[in-house]
Amino acid sequence: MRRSVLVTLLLTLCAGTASAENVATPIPIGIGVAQTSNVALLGEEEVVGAKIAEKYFNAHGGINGTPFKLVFQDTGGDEAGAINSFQNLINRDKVVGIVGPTLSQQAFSADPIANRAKVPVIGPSNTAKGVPQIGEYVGRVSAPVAIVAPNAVKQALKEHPGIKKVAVLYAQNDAFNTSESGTFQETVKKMGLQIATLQKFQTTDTDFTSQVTAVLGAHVDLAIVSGLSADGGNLVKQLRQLGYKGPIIGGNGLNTVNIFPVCGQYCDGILIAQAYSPSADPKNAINAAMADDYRAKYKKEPPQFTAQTFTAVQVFVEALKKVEAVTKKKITQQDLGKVREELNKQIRTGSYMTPLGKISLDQEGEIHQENFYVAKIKMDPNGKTGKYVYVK
Amino acid sequence: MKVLLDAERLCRNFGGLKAVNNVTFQVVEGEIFGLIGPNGAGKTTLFNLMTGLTPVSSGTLSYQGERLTGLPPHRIAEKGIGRTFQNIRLFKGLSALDNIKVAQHVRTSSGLWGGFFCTPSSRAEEKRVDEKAWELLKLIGLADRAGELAENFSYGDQRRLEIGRALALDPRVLLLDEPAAGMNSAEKRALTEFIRAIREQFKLTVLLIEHHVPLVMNLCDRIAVLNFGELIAVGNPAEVQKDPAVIEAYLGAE
Amino acid sequence: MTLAQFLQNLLNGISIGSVYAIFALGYTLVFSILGIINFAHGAVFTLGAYFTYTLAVGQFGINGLLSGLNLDLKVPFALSLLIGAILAGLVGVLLERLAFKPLRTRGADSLLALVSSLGVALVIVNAIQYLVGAEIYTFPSQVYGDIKPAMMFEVSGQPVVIRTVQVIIFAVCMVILSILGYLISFTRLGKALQAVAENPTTASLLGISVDKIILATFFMSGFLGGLAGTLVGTSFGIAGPYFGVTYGLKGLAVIVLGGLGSIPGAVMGGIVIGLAEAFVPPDYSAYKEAVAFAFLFIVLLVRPQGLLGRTHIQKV
Amino acid sequence: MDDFLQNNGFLIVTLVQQSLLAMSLYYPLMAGQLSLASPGFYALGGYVAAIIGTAEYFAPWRDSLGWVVFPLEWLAAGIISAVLALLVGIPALRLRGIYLALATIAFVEILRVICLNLEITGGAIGIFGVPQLFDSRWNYIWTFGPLLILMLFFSYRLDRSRVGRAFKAIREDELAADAMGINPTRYKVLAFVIGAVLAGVVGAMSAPFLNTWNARQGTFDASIAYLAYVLIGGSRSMWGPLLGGTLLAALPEILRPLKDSRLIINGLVLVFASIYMPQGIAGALGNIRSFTVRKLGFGGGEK
Repeated sequence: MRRSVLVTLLLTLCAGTASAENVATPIPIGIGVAQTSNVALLGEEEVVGAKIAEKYFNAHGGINGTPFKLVFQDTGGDEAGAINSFQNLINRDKVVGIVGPTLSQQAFSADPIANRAKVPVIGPSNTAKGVPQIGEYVGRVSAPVAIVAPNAVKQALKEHPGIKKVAVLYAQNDAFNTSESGTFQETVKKMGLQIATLQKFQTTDTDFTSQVTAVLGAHVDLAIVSGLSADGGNLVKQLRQLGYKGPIIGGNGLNTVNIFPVCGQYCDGILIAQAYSPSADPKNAINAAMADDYRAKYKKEPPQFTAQTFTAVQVFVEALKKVEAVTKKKITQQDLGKVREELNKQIRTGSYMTPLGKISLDQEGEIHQENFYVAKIKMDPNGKTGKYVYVK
Repeated sequence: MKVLLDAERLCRNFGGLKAVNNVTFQVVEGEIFGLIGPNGAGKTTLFNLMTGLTPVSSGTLSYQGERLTGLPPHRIAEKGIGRTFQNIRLFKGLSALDNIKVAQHVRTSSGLWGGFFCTPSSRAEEKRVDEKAWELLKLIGLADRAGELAENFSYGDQRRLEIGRALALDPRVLLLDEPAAGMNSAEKRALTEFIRAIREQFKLTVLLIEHHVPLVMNLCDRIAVLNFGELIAVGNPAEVQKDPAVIEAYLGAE
Repeated sequence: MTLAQFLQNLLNGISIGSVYAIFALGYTLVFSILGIINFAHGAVFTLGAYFTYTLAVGQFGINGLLSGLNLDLKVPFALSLLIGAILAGLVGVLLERLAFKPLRTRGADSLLALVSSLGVALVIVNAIQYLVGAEIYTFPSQVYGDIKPAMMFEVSGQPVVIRTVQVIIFAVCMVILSILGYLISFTRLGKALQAVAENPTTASLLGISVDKIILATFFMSGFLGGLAGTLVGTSFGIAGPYFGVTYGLKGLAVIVLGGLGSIPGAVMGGIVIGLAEAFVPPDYSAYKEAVAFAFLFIVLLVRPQGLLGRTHIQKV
Repeated sequence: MDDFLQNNGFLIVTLVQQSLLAMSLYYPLMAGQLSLASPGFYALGGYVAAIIGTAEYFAPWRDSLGWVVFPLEWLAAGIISAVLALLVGIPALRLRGIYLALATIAFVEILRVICLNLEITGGAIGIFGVPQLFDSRWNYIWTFGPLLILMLFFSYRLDRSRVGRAFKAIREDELAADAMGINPTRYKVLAFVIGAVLAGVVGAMSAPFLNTWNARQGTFDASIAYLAYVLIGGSRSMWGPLLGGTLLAALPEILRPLKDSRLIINGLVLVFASIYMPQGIAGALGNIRSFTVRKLGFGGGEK
C-alpha cells in the first residue's frame, strides 16, 4: 500500500517535470553571481546592475508587454557553488538564460553545464581567454583585457609625449591582473618604451613600500598598476605619499568607485581604460537612464560591473523580443527548450545599444564593442568622493 | 640455570637527578624476581629503561645475550618482554576483547592487503587471534564481559585485563608494575596464586614491583632492593629481610 | 641589498610585525588558558575594525541591510579605537559563553571547540556581509589628525620612507604590549591568569575563580584582536568581511613560531614573521604568502615547542 | 526520475565526494592523528588529472589510450600523493595533537602558494577545459559511488583487522601501544598515507567533474570543513564521515531559499551540532542504541 503511494508519487513527479513545458510568466531570467564569500565584493555590484535592469526594462514594457523577472542564485566563491547555482537556475527555476558567473574560473566550471543543457549564458565579468570558446551557448559582454588595456597607454603618451621609462606593477596571485599586466607589457614594448622595473605584489598585500621605493629608484616617467581595488588603491596611495609625481595608469581592477575610499585624494589623476563610462556619450539615452537611477539611489557613479550586468540582462531582453518576432508567438506560449535554443541564436544577431555603447556578439559569443574609453579620476576637494572623467 | 636478563651499570639521569644509578643485576630464567624500595627509589624508571620507554643514560641491558638498550619499545616487546603499568594504561575506548587482540600484534603478520581481501592466511590468523583472546579472557575471568569498553571495568578488573593484555604478547618475561595496588587482602592472595599459575602455564620469568612486603616475600624467588636509584641488596627473601642496609632504608624512609 | 633597502625592509617588517604580534597575542592568551585554538579570532579582528568604523565614520554603502545608513556619530578616532576594541572584547566574552563553555562543562573532545569556533567565525563574517555588504570601507585619511602622511630621508643617495601610519601602529602596539606586560606580571589578575594557565585545578583550590579568569582572557583576546583589526583597517582599509581570514591563518604561524601559549613568544614570532616577509626579495614576492607557513613547518619539525616555548615531559 | 537527477545529480555526487574527503581525514584520526592535509592532496590529485588531461606532452597518450587514461590519472594521483605523504608524513608525524594539525595546515598553504605560481599548474587562473569522462554531472556517481562503497568496505574490514586495531591502540594510548609491540611511527605514517592517497584520487576524479582546476581548490577553509564533517558526523565510527560529509555539505544547498542569511544559519548549525552532539551524529545514534540495550538489560558495565 505504502509502496504504491510512493510509486504514484514518483511517477507524477517525473511526469510532471519531464514533459515539455512552456516558459513561465513572468519570464524568468537567471542571475548566478557571487552573493556570499569574498568574491561577493564584485558580485554585489553585479546584483545592483541586474536589479536596475529588471526595473528599467519592465517599466518599458518588458518583452513586448510580457514582464520578466530575475531569479537570483548565489554562486558563492567556488566552482561547486557556481555549478549548483546554475543547475538550480536551469532545472528548478526554468530560466530562459543565465547571466553569470562572477569569476572566469567559475565560468570554466559552470558554463559547460549550461552549454550541455542548451541554456544561453552571458558572462558579465569573465575576461579570461577562452571563456566564449567553452561552448556555443556561452557568450560574454565583458571585453577581454587585451582589447581594453592598450587604450590607456596611448592616452598617457598623448598627454605626456616625453615618456620613456615605465614601471609595471601587478598582483601576481590574481588571474585577471596577471593577464592584464601581460597585455600592458606587450603594449609598452610595442610602443618603443622601456620597462624600467617590473614589480609584483599580492592582492592580500597591504604594505607596498618596497615596490614603491624600487619604482622611485628607477626614475620612471609612467607607472602602470594592475591590481584589485584594495591592494591597487593602497599601492597608488603609497606611490603618491612617498613622492612619485608622474602619471599612473590603473588596470580594470581600479575601475571602480571602491578605490576612492582607499586612496582618497591620491586617486586623483589615475588614467584608466574602460569598457564602460557613465558620462562618455551624452547621447546614449539608456546609459544616462541607468546611471541616473544608480546615482539617485547610491549617490555615486555606477561601476563597470554594474553596467556590464545591466547590459547582459538587456541583451537577453532584446534577444527575447527578437525571438517573438521570428517565431511570431508569445514567448510564454512556447516550449522552454525551443525558446532557449532560439534565444541563443538571436543573441548573436544584430547589435545592441547598451550602457557600454554599441555592442554585438559574434557567433562564438565574444563581444564586439564599438567604443572603449579612457577616464581620468577626478577627486572632489573633500578627498572622499570623486568621479571618472571621460578623456577619450 | 640460564641468565635471561642482564643489567649492567644501568644509569638514568633526569637533569641533575640520578633516578637510576649504576644498577647491576641478573634475572634467571623461570624465577619470580621482586623489585622493592621506598617511593621514588627508581623502580618504575628501571622498568621503563628495560622496556625502552625511557632511554638509558649509560649502561647496558641485554636479553639472552642480545643488547636491548637503544631499541624502541615495540622492538623490545617483540623480543618477548611484556609489561603492565603502575597507573593502568589500557586502551580505554576499546573493548576488553580488542585490548587483548591488539597485543597479539607482534605474533601476527597480516597487513592492509590481507585484512581487506580476507585472504585465507589472514582469515586463519584472525581466527587464531580470536581464539587466543577468548582463552586469555577466560583465564583472567572476564570472558563474560568481553565486549565492554575497558574504561567501564573496576580497578581490579582493569589490572587483571592489563595482565591479560601483556600475556597476549606471548612474552617470556613479564614485568608487573604494582599489580596488587588497590586490592584487598583476598584479592591479593588470589593474585599471588594467579601469578604463580601463569608462570607455570606460560613458562614465564616474572619481574614485579610491589609495595606490599608480605606478598613479595611470599611470592618472589629473589628480591632486589632499590634506594635513591641505587641497588642496595639482591638475594632471596630471607637474606634481603635481614640485610642491614635494607632495614635502614625502610626505617629511614618510613 | 643596499643599506637603504635594508633599512626600508627593517622598518616595514617591524611595523607589520607588531600588528601580527598584537593579533597573535589574542590567540595565544586563549591557548595558554584553555589549550585550544580559537578559530573565530580572525573574525573578531574583522569585527573590531567594523566597530571602530561605525563609531568614527558610520557611513554605510550600497549593499546589505544597513545600506545608505549614515550614523555620523563622529566619535573621536582614539576613543572609537578604544570602544571598538572593547566591543570586540565583549564579543570575545560572548563567544566564550556560547561556543566554548558548553563544550568545556561537558568535557567534550577539545577538537570540537575548533568546529564550534569555526561556526562562530562563519556567523560573524556572514552577519557582517548581511548588514553592511562586502564592499571596502576606509577611514578618512585625516583620521589621525592633520599630519604628514610620510617622511622620507636618504641613505647613501637612496630613499628610505617612513609612513606615519606605520609609526602610529608601531607606537600603539608598543603601548598596548607594555600595558599587557604590566597586567600579567604585576597585577593580581595577571598572577591568577598565570596560575590558571599552569594548572586550573590547583588554581581553583587557591580560591581563584577559573571561570572569571577564562572570561577575562577572552575579553583581552577579543580586545587585542579588535584593536589589531582597526589598526590594519586604518592603514589599508577594511577590505570586506573576509579581510581578517588571512591574518587569522598567519596568526597561527606566529604563535607556533613563538611557542604556543607563550606571551613574549607571540610578540617575537610576530616581529620575526613580519621581518621575514619584508625581506623576501621582490622577484620572489609571489612566495611571500608561504613564508610564514614555511617558517611554521620548519619550526615545528626542528623545535616543536617554538622558540620560547617549554617542553612538556610526559609522565609514564 | 531523470529530472530529479538533472536537478540534484551534481549535488548528490558532491555529497559523495565530500564524504570521501571527510573519510580521508578519518583514517589519520583513527590512529589518533589530527591531520588537516587532505585539501593539499586533493588539490595535488586534481592537478595531476588536469595536467594529464590537458597538457600537450600527454596528447599522444590520451589519443591512444582513450578512456583508459582516466583510471591512469587516478592511479598517478594516488601514487604521487603517496610519495609526497611519505616525505611529509615521516618528519611531521613526530608531532602530536594540535602541532601536527598546524604543520599540515602549513603544508596545505605552502602547496597552494606553489601551485599558484607554477606555469604547469596554470598559475592563478588554473587549468580549464579538463576532458570529461561523462556528459552529465550525475554520471560521475559511477566513479565516486564505487569509490565510496569500496572505502566503506575498506573501513569495515580495517575496523576488524590487525592494522585497524593497531591504529585504534595508538589513538587510545600511543605509549602503551608501543610497549605492546606496535610501531607507532609506522602505523601513523600508514594512516596518513591512506588518507592522502584517498584525497589524491578524489581530487583526480574531481578535476573532470568540476571541468576546471585551480589553486583555490585546496585551502585552509576546506581543511576545517572536512574536520567539521568528521567530528559532527562522529570520529569514532566509519559512518561518521559519511553522515557528516553528506549532511554538512548539503546544508548550504538546503538553506539556499534563505538567500543572504544562509551562511549565518550554516555557522549556527556548526556551533549547535558541536555543543549538543559531542560524539557526533554517529555517536548520538549509538547512544540511542546503547540506551535501549541497557533498558533491555543486556549491559552489565555500569558501576
